[in-house]
Amino acid sequence: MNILEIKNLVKDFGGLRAVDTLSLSIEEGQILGLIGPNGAGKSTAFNCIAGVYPPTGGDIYFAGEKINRSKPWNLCKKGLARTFQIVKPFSSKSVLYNVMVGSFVTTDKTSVAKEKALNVLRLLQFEDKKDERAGNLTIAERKRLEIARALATEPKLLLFDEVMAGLRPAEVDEMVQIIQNLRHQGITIFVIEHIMRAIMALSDRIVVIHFGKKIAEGSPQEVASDENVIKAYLGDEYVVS
Amino acid sequence: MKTNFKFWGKLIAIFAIITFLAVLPQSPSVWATDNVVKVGNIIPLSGPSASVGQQGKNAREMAVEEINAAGGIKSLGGAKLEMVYADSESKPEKGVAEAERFINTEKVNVLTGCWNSAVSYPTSAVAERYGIPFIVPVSVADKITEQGFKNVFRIAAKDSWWTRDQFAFLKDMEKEFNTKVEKLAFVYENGDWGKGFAGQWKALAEKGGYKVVLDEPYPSTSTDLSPVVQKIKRARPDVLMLVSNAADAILLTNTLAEYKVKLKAIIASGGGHADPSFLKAAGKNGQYLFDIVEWETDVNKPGAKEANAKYNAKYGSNLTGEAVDAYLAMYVLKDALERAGSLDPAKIRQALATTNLTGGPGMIVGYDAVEFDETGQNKHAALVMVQINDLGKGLERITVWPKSARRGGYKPIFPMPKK
Amino acid sequence: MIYILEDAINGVLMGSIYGLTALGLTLIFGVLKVINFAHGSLLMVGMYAAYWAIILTGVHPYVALIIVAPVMYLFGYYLQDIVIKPIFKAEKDVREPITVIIVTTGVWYILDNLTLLIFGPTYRNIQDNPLKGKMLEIGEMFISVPKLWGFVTAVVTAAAVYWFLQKTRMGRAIRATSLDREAASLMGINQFKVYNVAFGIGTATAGIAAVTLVPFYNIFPSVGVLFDIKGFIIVVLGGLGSIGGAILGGIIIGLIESIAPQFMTATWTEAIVYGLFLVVLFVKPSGLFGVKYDW
Amino acid sequence: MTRQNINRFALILVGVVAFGLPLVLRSPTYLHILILLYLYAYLTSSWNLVGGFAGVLPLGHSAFIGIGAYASTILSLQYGISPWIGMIVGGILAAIVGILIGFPTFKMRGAYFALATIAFGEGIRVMVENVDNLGPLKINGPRGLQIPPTNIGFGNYMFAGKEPYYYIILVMLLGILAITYFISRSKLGYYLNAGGEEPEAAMALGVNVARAKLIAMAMSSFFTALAGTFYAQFTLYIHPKSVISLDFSFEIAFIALIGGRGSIAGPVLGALLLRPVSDFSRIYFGSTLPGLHLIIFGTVLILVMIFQPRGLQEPLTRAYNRLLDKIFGGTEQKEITHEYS
Repeated sequence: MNILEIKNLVKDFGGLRAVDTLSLSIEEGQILGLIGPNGAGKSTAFNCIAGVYPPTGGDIYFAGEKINRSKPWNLCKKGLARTFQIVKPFSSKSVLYNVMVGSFVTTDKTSVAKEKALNVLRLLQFEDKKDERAGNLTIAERKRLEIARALATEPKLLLFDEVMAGLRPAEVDEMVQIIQNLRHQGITIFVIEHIMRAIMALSDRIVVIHFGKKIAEGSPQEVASDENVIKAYLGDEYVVS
Repeated sequence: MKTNFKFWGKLIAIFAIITFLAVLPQSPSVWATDNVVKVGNIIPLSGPSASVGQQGKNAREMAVEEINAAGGIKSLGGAKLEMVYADSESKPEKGVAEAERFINTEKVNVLTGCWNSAVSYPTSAVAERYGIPFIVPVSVADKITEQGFKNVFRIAAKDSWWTRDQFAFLKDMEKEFNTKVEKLAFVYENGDWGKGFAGQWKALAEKGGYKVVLDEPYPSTSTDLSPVVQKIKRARPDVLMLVSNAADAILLTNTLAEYKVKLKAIIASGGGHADPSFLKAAGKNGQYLFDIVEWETDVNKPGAKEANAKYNAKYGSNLTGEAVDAYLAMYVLKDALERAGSLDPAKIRQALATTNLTGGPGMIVGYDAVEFDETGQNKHAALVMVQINDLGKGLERITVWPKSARRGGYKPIFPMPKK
Repeated sequence: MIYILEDAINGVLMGSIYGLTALGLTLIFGVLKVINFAHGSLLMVGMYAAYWAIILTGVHPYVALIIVAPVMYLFGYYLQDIVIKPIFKAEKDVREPITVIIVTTGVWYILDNLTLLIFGPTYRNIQDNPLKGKMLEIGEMFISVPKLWGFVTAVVTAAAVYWFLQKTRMGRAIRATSLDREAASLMGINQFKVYNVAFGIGTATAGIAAVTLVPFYNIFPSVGVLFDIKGFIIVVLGGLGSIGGAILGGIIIGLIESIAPQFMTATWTEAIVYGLFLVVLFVKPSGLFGVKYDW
Repeated sequence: MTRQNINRFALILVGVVAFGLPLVLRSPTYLHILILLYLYAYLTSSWNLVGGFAGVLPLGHSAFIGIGAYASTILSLQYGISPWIGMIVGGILAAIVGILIGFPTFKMRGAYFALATIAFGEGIRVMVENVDNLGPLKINGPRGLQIPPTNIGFGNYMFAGKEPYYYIILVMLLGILAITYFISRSKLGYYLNAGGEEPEAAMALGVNVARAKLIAMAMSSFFTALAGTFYAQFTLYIHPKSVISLDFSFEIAFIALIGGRGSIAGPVLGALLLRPVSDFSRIYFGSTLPGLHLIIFGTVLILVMIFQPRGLQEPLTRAYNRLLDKIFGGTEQKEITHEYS
């Protein structure tokens, strides 16, 4: 069953078309990677799915339900969680506080929320930092906090928006490990990533978009050898980071 | 779950400090001796009414210096009057707080104040509750003495008398100069004071058979009054009646002159028009304006000229009606204390209630006696009308009404000549 | 009809002066991202400066600009440097530090009451000045000459500030800082120096506005408060940060104040102004003219 | 005795002192000052529900004081309804107005929100000043309403002495502190803090930020209005310029900011510092050097903001902890500040 299905998604900003008739779907339990050169419309597509922008055209289905104009908080309650490319921690609060905000989605009780948050932190091996002020964390830790918060909402589908950008290679490996663990928990993951090495290792399937349009789809190997993709990245002199 | 108790810890510190602060000043802050009568004065010393508050303070100071220099209160063994002042900032709650403090902490024997009617109401209620006599030199709203209080004594006239006299004056002028006045315009600050006057004007105008062509409140915080002046001009009234605070009185007068508004007369209601700044800041534009006041420097009373000269030398401006009321209030108090011969508030109250002051240095007002009716209102308080004019020595305020009080040889200018 | 025209002219003239009083507010907001609650007090200080400059030297009120504008510039420059800068340093990771609002309010209390202590509560104006009470009479119509001067000054000042921001090196630095504080400081612009200058210019325009008011207005310690809230409303109507918008916003307020009282009591115009203000905030928070920054 | 115990013990002590104070403190003046202090602490705590938690700067809260004061006063003067009931009516009315005004304003950012609330407060004042009668209700425009001090009795919310007022406002203050305490540890508190700090992130985590803020606004305006009734019954006179004034709104916000907004103790601390500064400087300098007390007030504001931009509760907490460290040799683990402190 497809947990997420996008049909002919269009998003215009003024006269500019950021996403152009994009269709894709994710099966439950899969990891789907979305790649494309800078400005290809990846984040815009993400934001449409997460309810930040209303789509100009097309339909989005989540677990069979149409969610075109749902608000972000309602989507979150339905089981769709996301992280932000530019991390947005609640800086003045502790790590545990940050995560508890997420775990309140499934409970109204503070004590329960706290238990759940601690479980998530344990899962991410982040428990030792639970009392640290979020504003004092390193970049890698903040990325991990983003994931922890999203995870605390007990999602069925997680949208990861460049959770590895800015990390050192060792940290990237660690993050790949974390994401794979999550998949073993049964969570479906949709990930935007710039770091090719990571996304190739992670994804079951990869969708490539360019100027808002899908130009390729398939297994990592298929995509890597696709002519259009190579052209999009290299031919147009885009640098792969 | 381990609760965070730090918050509670903080609370402790807080309440500890409260206790400390509250208990600390319990020790007597002033050395109360038997030979002192403490007078608490609540007046606006900062904020929008600071100017008038300062005059009231000056006048009180002058009177008290005189009284003390002359041997204080003889029936109390030469007790001196000791003044304490508080700034109300023109805010009722501050006035109430200060009254409480004066009565309970400073242990004052008498209270005076508060100029702003809005401050005087709730403050007089405090005085009433504690049974402390409360002398109101000036706060015009009728209801201050109509609350059924036993301890409130007002020296100045109340607003229904002010408006009554303004209309009586107008009628007399019409007769004296054989000029018909038909159309009136009322323009007043949108506050307790202005609204109170306007309400009574309306009734009086109806009774007097005048036509009201404009009834316009304006916010006293206006930065531009030319729209209001335009309205006056277009309504073509014969006589314009005003209630204004200082800044707007000046602005209004200047703007009226700029737009060459033709009027037979302008009748103002003291306040801003009586402020010492007014003559200086309005200058020639204020000429021929009529104003109602309780007192004027040219009043024909022994001691008045000397008192004014002394005041002017001391504080750099002439005595105003408000200041004279404050000055007189101190002498009324002195008289009552002499007769009471005691600091017991009930005795002082009793003495005040039976006041019949007809002479002495304080009686520089235009009327002949101070005597309070059962509401605490000074029965004899009377008002005079003055005209601003230049008799060759610069602009001055000249008493013109009632005719008996008119400055010798002066003939009022009515209607106003075209400038 | 002639009445409406007359009122409209007065509204435009007075409104442009309101706009001029708010010009510094909008400039300071544009750069520092802070509402300066002390702006009315700065206007008041400017009025006292102008008053004394004119009284002591006996010059034409507008000649006093030569003294008042630079003095006010320095006053604003050092006020920002000494009092406000430390807060920015303490709160450098906050985008729009609310604490600065409190500090400017503190400055407002101090300036107003210091003036009360020094000069007393007296109301002053300048009796012998060539502009006082001058009116242009065109048929039945009256137009105030000092307000006309104020109008011209407002337009010239706004244009001059605009030119300064567009054409000078410092002006460009100010613009860069207002668009992106971090980027500007990366490019070697001293953020705090820019703040000082912007605050100085904002204060100088308050001084210029003070000079336009002095020929026909009263001077007293709490006069600034009367213009304070008006200023807030004007800058929001015109778009916070927009220089042309400040003048236009001022004119709108001036027109309402001038025309509306002919149809209702003057006290209701205040209500209309607040109503319009709230509507604009709700419907079009970027201001009536939709330009966030026009410089 | 452990540190927790001493905190608990001290808390009880504070309670005993607060409730016992009127028995020791015979001077009504100081009771009066304390009542006003508690009133401001209460108002600021109510304000804090929006201004502290939700991360915005409302500067028009005196409008709600006005709504509460006018509602209960009109009902009791004209219809003889007990102010206790009027107080609830006023509170509900204020909550409705709060929601109506919050609906559009919460979309705004920082400066705009502050300006919008100023305009709202001033707008309400202008309306009240311009209206003498609202239908059958006598508002009396700028002249205000006076409550005759004749019907003394609990049911009439009117007392001869200060002590009953003292206990009423003390209970109200403790009530709002307890409510703040529980909210801060509840889902709503977490949601408000999150939404105030990073609205986008909060929304993605399932927080309906606007709704949370509206709930907070409704509560804040409700509780603020209750204090309006208290104010009216305490001073027995209300008029637009004193009840619905910008000064009032500003002072509430300043107390919170000086004390430390978004904290439970902050408003109390702020009131404790600023009220005496303003009261005592007015008492000692108000008559000799007019305006000096406001200069002092302004200077205190500036100094606190420069040296403690987060408010005074942070350094005081630290000092308190250090004191306890000294007493207990610092053996116990440092308290953790992840919770709402």
